[in-house]
This record gives sequence, structure tokens and C-alpha cells, in this order.
Amino acid sequence: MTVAEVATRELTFSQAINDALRLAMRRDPSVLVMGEDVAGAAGRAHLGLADAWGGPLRATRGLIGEFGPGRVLDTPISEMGFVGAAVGAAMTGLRPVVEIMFVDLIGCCYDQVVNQAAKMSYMMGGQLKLPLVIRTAYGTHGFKRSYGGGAAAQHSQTLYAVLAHVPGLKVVVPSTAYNAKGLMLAAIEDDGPVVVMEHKFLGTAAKGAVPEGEYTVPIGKAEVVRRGSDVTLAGIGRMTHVCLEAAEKLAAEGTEAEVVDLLTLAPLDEATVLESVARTHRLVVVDEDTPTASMARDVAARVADKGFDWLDAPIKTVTAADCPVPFAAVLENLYAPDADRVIAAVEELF
Amino acid sequence: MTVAEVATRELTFSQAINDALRLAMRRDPSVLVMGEDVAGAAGRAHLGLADAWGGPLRATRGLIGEFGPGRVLDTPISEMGFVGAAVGAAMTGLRPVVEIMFVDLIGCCYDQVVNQAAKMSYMMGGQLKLPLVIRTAYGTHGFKRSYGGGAAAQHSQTLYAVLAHVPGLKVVVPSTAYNAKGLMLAAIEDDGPVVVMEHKFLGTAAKGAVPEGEYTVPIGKAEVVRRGSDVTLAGIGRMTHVCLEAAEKLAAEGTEAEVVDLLTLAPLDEATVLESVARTHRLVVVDEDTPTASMARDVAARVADKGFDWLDAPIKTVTAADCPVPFAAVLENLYAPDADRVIAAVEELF
Amino acid sequence: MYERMGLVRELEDRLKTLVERGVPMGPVHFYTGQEAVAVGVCAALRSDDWIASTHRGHGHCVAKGVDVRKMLAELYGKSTGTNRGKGGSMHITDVSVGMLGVNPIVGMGTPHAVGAALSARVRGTDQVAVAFFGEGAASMGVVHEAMNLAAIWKLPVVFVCENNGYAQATPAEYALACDRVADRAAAYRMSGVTVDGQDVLAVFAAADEAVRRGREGEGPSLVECMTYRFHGHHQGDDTLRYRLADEERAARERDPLRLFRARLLAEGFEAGEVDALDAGNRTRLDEAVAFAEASPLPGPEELLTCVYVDSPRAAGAQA
Amino acid sequence: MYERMGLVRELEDRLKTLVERGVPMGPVHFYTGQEAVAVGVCAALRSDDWIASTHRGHGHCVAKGVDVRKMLAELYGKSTGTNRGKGGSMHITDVSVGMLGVNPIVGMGTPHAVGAALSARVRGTDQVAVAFFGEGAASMGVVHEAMNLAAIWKLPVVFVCENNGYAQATPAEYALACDRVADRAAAYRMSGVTVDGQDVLAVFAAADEAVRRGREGEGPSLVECMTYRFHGHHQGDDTLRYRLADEERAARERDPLRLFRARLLAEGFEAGEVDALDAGNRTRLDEAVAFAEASPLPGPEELLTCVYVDSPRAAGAQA
Ligand SMILES: Cc1ncc(C[n+]2csc(CCOP(=O)(O)OP(=O)(O)O)c2C)c(N)n1
Ligand SMILES: Cc1ncc(C[n+]2csc(CCOP(=O)(O)OP(=O)(O)O)c2C)c(N)n1
Ligand SMILES: [Mg+2]
Ligand SMILES: [Mg+2]
Repeated sequence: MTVAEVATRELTFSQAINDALRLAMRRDPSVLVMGEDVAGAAGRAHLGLADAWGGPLRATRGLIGEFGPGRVLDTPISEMGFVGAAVGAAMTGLRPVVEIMFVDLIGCCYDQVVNQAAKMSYMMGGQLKLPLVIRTAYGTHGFKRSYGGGAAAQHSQTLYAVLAHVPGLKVVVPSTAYNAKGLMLAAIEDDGPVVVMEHKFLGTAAKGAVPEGEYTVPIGKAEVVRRGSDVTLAGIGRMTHVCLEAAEKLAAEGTEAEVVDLLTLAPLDEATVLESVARTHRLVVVDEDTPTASMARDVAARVADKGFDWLDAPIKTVTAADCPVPFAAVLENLYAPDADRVIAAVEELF
Repeated sequence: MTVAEVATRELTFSQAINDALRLAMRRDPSVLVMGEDVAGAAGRAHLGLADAWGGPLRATRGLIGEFGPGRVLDTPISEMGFVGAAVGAAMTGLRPVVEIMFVDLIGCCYDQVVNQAAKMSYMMGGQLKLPLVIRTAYGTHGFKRSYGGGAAAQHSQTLYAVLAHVPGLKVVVPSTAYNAKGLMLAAIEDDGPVVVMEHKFLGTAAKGAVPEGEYTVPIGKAEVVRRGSDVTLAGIGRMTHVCLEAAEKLAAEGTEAEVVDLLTLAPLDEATVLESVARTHRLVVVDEDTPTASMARDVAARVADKGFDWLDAPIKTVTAADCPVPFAAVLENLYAPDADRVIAAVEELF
Repeated sequence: MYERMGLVRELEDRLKTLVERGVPMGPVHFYTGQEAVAVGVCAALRSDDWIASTHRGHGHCVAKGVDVRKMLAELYGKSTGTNRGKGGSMHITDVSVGMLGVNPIVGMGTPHAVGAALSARVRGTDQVAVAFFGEGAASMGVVHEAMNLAAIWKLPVVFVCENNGYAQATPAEYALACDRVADRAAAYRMSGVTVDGQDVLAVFAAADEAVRRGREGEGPSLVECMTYRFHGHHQGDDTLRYRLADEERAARERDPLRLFRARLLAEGFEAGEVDALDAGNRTRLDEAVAFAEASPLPGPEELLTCVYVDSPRAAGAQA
Repeated sequence: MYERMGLVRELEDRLKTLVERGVPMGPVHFYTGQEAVAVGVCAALRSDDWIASTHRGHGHCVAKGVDVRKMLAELYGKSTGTNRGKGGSMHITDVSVGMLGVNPIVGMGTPHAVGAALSARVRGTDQVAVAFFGEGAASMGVVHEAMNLAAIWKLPVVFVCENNGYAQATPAEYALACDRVADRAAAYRMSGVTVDGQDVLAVFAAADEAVRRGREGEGPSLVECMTYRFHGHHQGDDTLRYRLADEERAARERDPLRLFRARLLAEGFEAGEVDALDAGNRTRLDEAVAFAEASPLPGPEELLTCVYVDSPRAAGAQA
């Protein structure tokens, strides 16, 4: 269905996620939400206290009111245990949507995600479904400050490369309120494990028209969000907005950039990227993650193999700096890719 | 110093590691070894029982006899806890060499490795040294069997990509007994965290002349192990041997392959790869890890950027299949790269 | 129960011979010596109850009713195996009988049982989930996290610790800062008991009470079974490097199968009847081995199947 | 001790005003209300002893002797900060005074204390290490793993649980399947006590005994301090969504600073003397803020320094 057909309203990215969760929970009683303070004030309804947090980005606020504590579970701080419990629940008939507050915490539950959830279908010879959705927030602020600092090395990471690396996991990175809702609904419908990466900054900053009711954005499909003939900019999550900003500035200088929003990192939609490069003959991949063994270099390598003959110039990657995320604002401002760095990379290709 | 200067003897890869640990422990009382059954039969010396295992690959056997239980610590099964303890010990004056039995278990201690050890120097503004060595075994068997099976999805992984991805960690992958000893001694001397990846199969299969006494193989340097003018094969760990095997077969057909043994994945010795490609104009990267966001694609992408003008053909990557490691031998035999697949990739370049 | 115990023993004995004959089956962790635990616990379960297993899971599989023919085929890497030959000894799974998987990452199966119990709660069934773990696994944080979750949510989980005294070559008295793993139940407001794991009836009684408690909404329990691993940690492990011969001899004296057989005879069963059960098990294994050997190997196309759960609405599923 | 407690209070009050005035400092977890814990515990330590901290670590830093000027500079992201502006509130570290780091990955600091204690053992010193953790962290498996390791190795570790009743918006009575975190000490053959965390002398006494035990080779201990977080989890958190106003009022009645001040006066100190200490702390903070504001920002080249520990013999260090 197309957006035109139904009523839409302006929602933030996080409100769109909330909308998706609510619709899925209404339709399917086996869908449940769990994580740290996905509601908050657990067990205190009798004191008139409930839903104190609704998740770090408030994306789950209000769900406990409609669906109750039986389907909206606050968890103690024990990522390995409760993600493992979500895996066990998914093995036995539920469709849990479990939240890992920040992707930086993946190290506290990595085994359950990459050794258990990701591999079960294969290891077990396809005898079970594992309809598990893992939601997690990632990324740096995305706005510049003159002094002070951000969330630093352990609360600002992107890290989807260490999830996409592992066969069996699907990893999606929405960029707008519209595709956040559609990808979340697709993830919940998927009978296997899907990680949904929600950018901290987009959560509140990305507002847009979102259709009422259910619709899905297909997992495994990239989207050309701007047409251009001179160079392809491939973006992920917030970086897609950085690419669009760069594209506008480049247009002013007479360079027409095509922007591809990858949307799904695993399985990657190689075809859409290759088709674009076949038209533009130049590629810059923009990624908020650190460079070594990154998705940026993954995409570049695929094109250097399968799209080599179309290339008129080197493939550039613009990534986060090759260091932990610094606290000081003046340093953090230099950390993630911005439009100027993308433009500089493009200019090297002509 | 060169091998010629001193007496050498034939050791296996694991014996070479053992030799390195022993020499380092003799010279420096702050070096200690810890992990699950690095000795075995803990606490039973009074019953005449000790050193029952000496590690899964026997690389630590004999150390407890010489250095005692105070410096050779068997640990309970609690990777997060004992790797964390090793981090704490490294922060406070020791040089621990901690063993994670198999890299497949990284998910049980990932936070301590990538959020704690890797980031401390940076987060803390360089105020401390963190002389920590993490030893871990990786990889599939490396020999073909007609039926039955191997160690399957959770005991055969390679996974160094998810370590190399994280800034602050050094990751080395020795390929011979000689460089295993030299890189292990370099890792122990290094004042920061270094992961040493030891291939299960090479541990016993790779035999070679190893000098007595201490020497280091520099971290951060790749090595050209075979000269050739037609194509560069970049290998990692056991894959270097696969590359050499392929090179011999290719030579028979008149194609001279240059083989680069990467040895260190982070920080990667880009220069040596680029210099080789500048000579050969063709590149195939061979990696036992799974393809998405892999080191193979990382190396390919760096060359597609900085070596583009030298390339006469697409860059090929030969990696493990994009799936978990299957148990059945007939499937596992198809899983990891072998000389034939490398040769097939090379042939696509001409 | 005797028959099931005998079937486990027979299975492991066969595997041992096969492995020693050189049949490659990857690492195999023999359950021999611990039969009374798996069988005693599973005898207290319904077929729609669940168990989450460990790396030493063959006994759990047989006890929960997994077909030994499919198990053998799996170990041979055949496409007729429980996991189509893709998993092997360390991943044998049969959800159709509530067996949620042999799991060789120590401790990681325990939260799966918590999740299964949560599923029962949410779906409004009275199913119970058992989490098996070794005394070595008791040092893994995830086991504590699982116990805390099951306890605060009062879920129908039975934590069964198989204390066989060793984790690989590491003695329990070294690795555990407690005398009994069951002592840790108090830290989670759970009932914890330690029973003779070589006495199948004692195990059954304790498990039965714990299962009743779970089914009736009284929450999780911890049952520690003191047992012994008769063979090495896996093939090729020399136990005499870390266990005294006397200790092993004494432990073998308390062979759960012989103990139970003696009891049955004492209670008036005919030796003949009991022998017949053993004979039946031998036949079953003859058939299983024959079935496994005759079964086809997976085709090369199987390398890339089942990577994603098939999922019509999701493009990725086709990958 | 009163002076230190006052310094923590003054620091946090300043930070709160600064943050509310809009000075960007990233997430700040105020220690206000828990001063007696950090100060009471650290008063029992030598300067060469170690502490591993939590995300709520400002109090631990001050109590262990970290210079508030450097702390303020760090929070301003200045190169004169404890971490050269690279770490911020959640990573303040000063190894020169035995402060091994504020650590915002819940529970992950506890094994660092175990490692430090192991280091003391191996190097033959009698140093002790303290592991602070919140009652919320008590659900993390790593904390249990750390306790088990410290216990089997009989290491000089003091585990200090700051039970302030909440983990973000989650009440302890919901998340913890035990009445007292100290009850869990028994699971590791450790002594465990629960003390009034608002009474600095009670905290000191318990810590002092635990430190003595550690120093004399009697192994680890667990001290649970019942306390209260006066402000939100971090700036912008509305506590009244999960805490009753009455409860907050009652808790503020037991302000550890006021309690201690009253006690000092009762024991004959002059109000003037005590006021002088407060005044001194205000001056210290005036200086600290001035120092921080006057300090230079890190230069752009600092983005890529310290990624690797400098290491002459290793090529990578130059990267
Ligand atoms: C997390 C993890 N650490 C280490 C290992 C290696 N390993 C496999 S089995 C085992 C011992 C387990 O001991 P226990 O839990 O007592 O079970 P048992 O072997 O005695 O049946 C170890 C250390 C592993 N598979 N997983
Ligand atoms: C492993 C992990 N999970 C979740 C978080 C998010 N988080 C930060 S502080 C906190 C609450 C900690 O509660 P507690 O241990 O009681 O300390 P307190 O905040 O009460 O001082 C949580 C859940 C985290 N930082 N690390
Ligand atoms: Mg055991
Ligand atoms: Mg708390």
C-alpha cells in the first residue's frame, strides 16, 4: 500500500516505533515487550505509580497501560539473562521484542545474540522459528556543541558491524519515522531474529508523516532516496541525512549525487547499490561506525568486486574516527562523519 | 636478530607459544597465566595430581610446574569475571596472559574485552598502561573428512573481525611456530591489550624451526612470504598456508602469485599490501572468517580506495561461507576457503 | 525409568566404541554415570514440558524422548538426524518433544528455560521448564541472572544442577566458593535441595515436588544432584591426571543403573524381565546405528539452507 | 570525614546548578544522599589501596582523594581534566590515588577490583581493593562471578553494595529476589553485613573490619549500605513518577550530612568549626569551577592520541 491511501500524522521516530509496537501487540497476543524500564516503577501500580520511564527514548511509554505488566516486562539489569529469556520465549511460541538500552551493552549479552539467537535456525536444522526482535539505541549526538561533552566511549557507539558480521541475524537501521514503523512491523512479522538499531538522535529529531495502521517496509531492501548522475552516496541510519545534506551542497556546486539509504545491513541489498554505481560510476559509503571491518568497507569491497568495471574512481569510505568516542564536545564534533567530510571525499573523485 | 644466529629446534605452534610464555615468565615476575584448565587438577598437588590439561591445546602445560599456582591460575567457568580480573590486574602492575578457550566464547566476556580493555587507555586519557594479552583458539579443522562431523557452529568460529573492529585492541594472527613465538613475546612486551589468535589446527599441525631464547616479531607488520608478479594473495593465519598451496599450483599453470601474510589485523599493515598490489595489479584476500563486515572486505576496501589506480581487475575475497559452521563433515568441507577456491578466484582475474 | 536409563547407557557405550573405532563425531561428552539424573527428572515431566540442556546432553535427550535413531543419524552427520546433520552432538534438539537443545556454551541454556516458562505464563498454559546445568556452570553469571529472573517472576522453572565434581579437569571444591550449589538457592528465595544423583527414585521425588511447585504457581526451585562422570570430559581425556583411581573405583561402585537394578530385583521383579529391557535397548541401538549408517549425507546445497528462518514477508529470508 | 562528605555534597550541588544552567556535561549521575557510603568506606583505606567504582562515581572519586579541580575540568571537557577531557563524568579515573575508574557498564568494575587484589597478592603487597556496586548491579552475573573468584582465591576484596532502593526507575523490591543483598554473601562463603548507609560511622566500622580481614589474608567480604539517592537517576529524571513524595521526604530527613553534623555538635564540636569546613569546601569548589572554566580545550590532534597505550617495541603504538 502507499502512503497516500491512508490518513497520516506527524510523528517522531520514537513515536513511530511506539505506534508499531502498539499495533503489533493489539493484533497478536504473543507479542510482548521486555527490557530495563520499558515501563518503569515496576510493581507499584497499587501506589498509583506506573510507566515511569517508558524506555530510554520513551518509545515504549504507554504500552503497559494498554497491555499490562504481563506483556510489558521490566527486567532487572541482566542483559545476558533477559535476552536469553527472550530467546527461550521465542523458541516456545512468543514473539518477544526485547530492548538492549544501548548497543554499547551488547558486550553483556553478545553470546545470546550471536551464538544462540543467530545460529539456532541453522544449528537445529530449521526445526524452529525464532521470532525475536532486539531493539537497541546507537550513535553519537549529531549536533555540535562548543564545550562540555557527550556520552563518551561506552554510551555513544554504533557497533552494528559486530552484529551484521554474524550469519543468521538480520540487522535493520531505519532512518525516518516512516521506515522506522514499517521496518519494526516487518521485524515483528519476521519468524527469525531481527535487530532494529534506533539512532539516539533520530529518536526525537526525525519527525515525519506516518500512516495510521499497519504497513511494512521490506527487510533486505535498500532505497534510492535521491536521484543523481555523478556519484553514489550510500548512507546508513543518521548518515543518510548527512548524505542528503551533502548532496544538496554538492548540487549547488553542480555535482548531482544519488543517495542510497541501505536500511538493512544484513542481508544487504547489494543489487540496489550496484545498480546505482552502474549509473554514477563513483561511490562514497558513509558510516557512523568505526572503520576497521566496518559495513562501510564491506559495501566498498562488494562493489570493488562486482562493480569494478563501472568504476571511474577509487571508492571512498567516510566513517567515524578510528578511536573510542571522546567525551569533550570539541573532540566528539570531529568524531562522526558530517556533510563537509562527505563533500571532501566526493571532491577527491573528480 | 635473524634465525641463523642462534640455535633452533623443531617445535609445533603450541610448543612455540609455550616457549614464549615460559621465557617471559622467567624474565618478568609480573607475567602470569590464567584461564580454564591452563593447568588442571587445581588444588590437588597434595594428591600428586597437577597440570592435568595444560590448556585445550596443551600450550600452557608444564608452566605450573616451573612457576607454581600463584602465577598459573586455573579459573572457574566465568569468562566475564576472570577476563575482567585480568584487566584489573593489568591496571595495577601485572602483565596477565589470559586464555579464552575458544574465540566462540568471546560472547561471554565481550564487554570486558571491547568496552573495558580496549578503551581504557583512551577513556582515561592515557594515564595507565594495560599490558594484557588475551590468547584464544579459533577456526575449523582444516582437514577434510568423508563423513561424521566437526565442532559445529559454536566451537569452530574465527570471529577476529568483531575484535579488530574495536579501536584500541591489537589483534595478531600467527601462522607459523616461528612467528607464534615472536608475536607472543611482542604481545607480552606491549603495554596495551593484544589479542593473540591461535588456530586450533595449526596448534599441532604447524611445525617449524624455532630459535631458542627471546625474539619478537613486530606487531603491526605484514610479511611477504612468497614473491610473485601476477597477483597478490593476502592471507590470515591458516589461510596463509592455503594461499601458499594455491600459489604453488598456480605456478605450475604459469601464474606467479605473491603471498602476503597479514599477521596483524589491527593495526593493519596497509603499506605492505599496497606495495604488493602496486607490483602485481591484482588482489585476492583469503579469510577464514564469515564475509559480512570481515577483515577480507576491510583489506579489499582499503585497496579499492588507496590502490585503485594500480588495479587491473576486480578485487576478490575468498571467505568462509555466509552461514554458521555446519557439523556434517561433507558440509564443513565446503565451509572454509581452500586452495581450489582461491585458484578459482584468481582465474576470474585474467 | 530403568529402561530409559539403560537406553542412555547403551547409547553412550555404543558411541564410545564407535568413536574409539575412529568414527568422527566431533567432541562427544559422554553422559555415562549420570543416567539417574536425566531420567529421574524427566520422569516428573509431561511431554509438553520443556528442558534446556548442557554440552553433556545425550542423556537429557533420551530421557525427554528424542528418538535414538535420529540422534545417531545426527552424530553421523546425516540428513535424517534431529538437526539434519547440521548440529551434531553439541546441538541435538527436538522441540517436538520439548527438548530445547543441547547447548555447549556453558550456562547459556538456563535463561532459555526461563523464557519457556515465561511463554507458558503468557500463553496461559501450565507447562514447566527444566534448566539443567553442571556444577562448573554454577560459576557462570548467566545462571545467576536466570535464577533471579525466574524467582522475581515466580516462573515454573526447575533448575537442576548436575554436580559430578568436575568441570573438565577442575575439581568442584576448587571452583565453587560454596559447599553445596543448593545453598545458593536461598540467594534467590528459592527452595534448594541436594539429593543422591545416583538414586533415580530420590531424583524423581525431588524433581516431582519441584515440578508440582512450578505447576501450581509457587515459582522456581533448585535441585542439586550429586553424581559422577564415569568417562573423560570428552573422548581422549585422561581422567587419572586429575582424579584418584580410588575415587573413580568407589564412584563406579555406585553405578546408578546397577543400584536401580538391584532395587528392582529386591522389590520382586524377575531378573528376566529386567534383562529383557536391556536386550530391547541393545536392539534399539542396533537399529539406530544401522539407520544412521544407511542414511544419506546432506547434499552440498544444505550448506546454505536454514541460515534464516523462512519468512515469506521478509526479503532477507530468501538470502 | 565530615569535610569529605561536605565536599562531595558541595560538588554535586554545584554540578546540578551548572547542568541546570545548561552547561553540557553529558549524563551526570549525582551522588547526593549517599555521601556517607563513599566517605565511610574510603576512610578505612590507605591511599595505595584501590577502589573500582560505578556510573555514580563522583563521591567515590572525592572520597579516595581525586582532586576536585581536575574533576571539574574533566566535566568541562578540558585537557586539564583527570582524563584529559576524553572520559567525562562516567569515566573519571585517577590511578595515582588508587581510583581505578568510574565505570558506567553496570557491574563491570567489580572484577577489576578482584584483579587489583590478585595483583597485590602476586606482588606480595598488603593492598586491599574495594568494589562498589549498586543494588541494581546485584542482578548482573559478572558481580557473582567476581565474588566467586575473590572467594575461592581468598583475595583482599571488599564488595560494597550501595543499596539506594532503585535502579533507574526500577524498585529494588521488584528486581531483587532476596531481602538483603548481603544475604548473597553466604553463597560465596563470605561474611555479609547490612549497615545504615546514612551513618558514616556505621559504614566506617563495617568497612574497617572488612578491610582488616582482607589485609590479614582472611579473604573478601560484602558490606551492604542502605542509602538513598536524593536526586533523579541523572539530570532530567522525574523521581516522582516512581517514588512516593512521602518516601522522599522521610529519606531526606535522614540526610547523612545533617545526621553527622548533629552528632559532631553533640560530641562537643563547635558549630563554628563545622561551618568553617563547609566554607572551606565552598571555596574549593569556587576554585575548581574557575580552574575548569579557565582551562584550555583539547586540541583537534587529541582526537587520535592514546588509542593505543604507548609502546615503543610495538609498531602499532605509532598508529
Ligand atoms: C562459557 C564456556 N566456557 C568454557 C567452555 C569450555 N567447557 C566446555 S564443558 C566445560 C566444563 C563444564 O563443567 P560442568 O558445568 O560441571 O559440566 P560437566 O562437564 O561436568 O558435565 C568447559 C569449561 C564452554 N563450552 N563454555
Ligand atoms: C550493563 C548495563 N545495563 C544497563 C545500563 C543502564 N543503566 C545505567 S545505571 C542503571 C541503574 C543502576 O542501578 P544501581 O546499580 O542500583 O545503581 P544506582 O543508579 O542506583 O546508583 C542502568 C540500568 C548500563 N549502564 N549497563
Ligand atoms: Mg561437572
Ligand atoms: Mg540503586
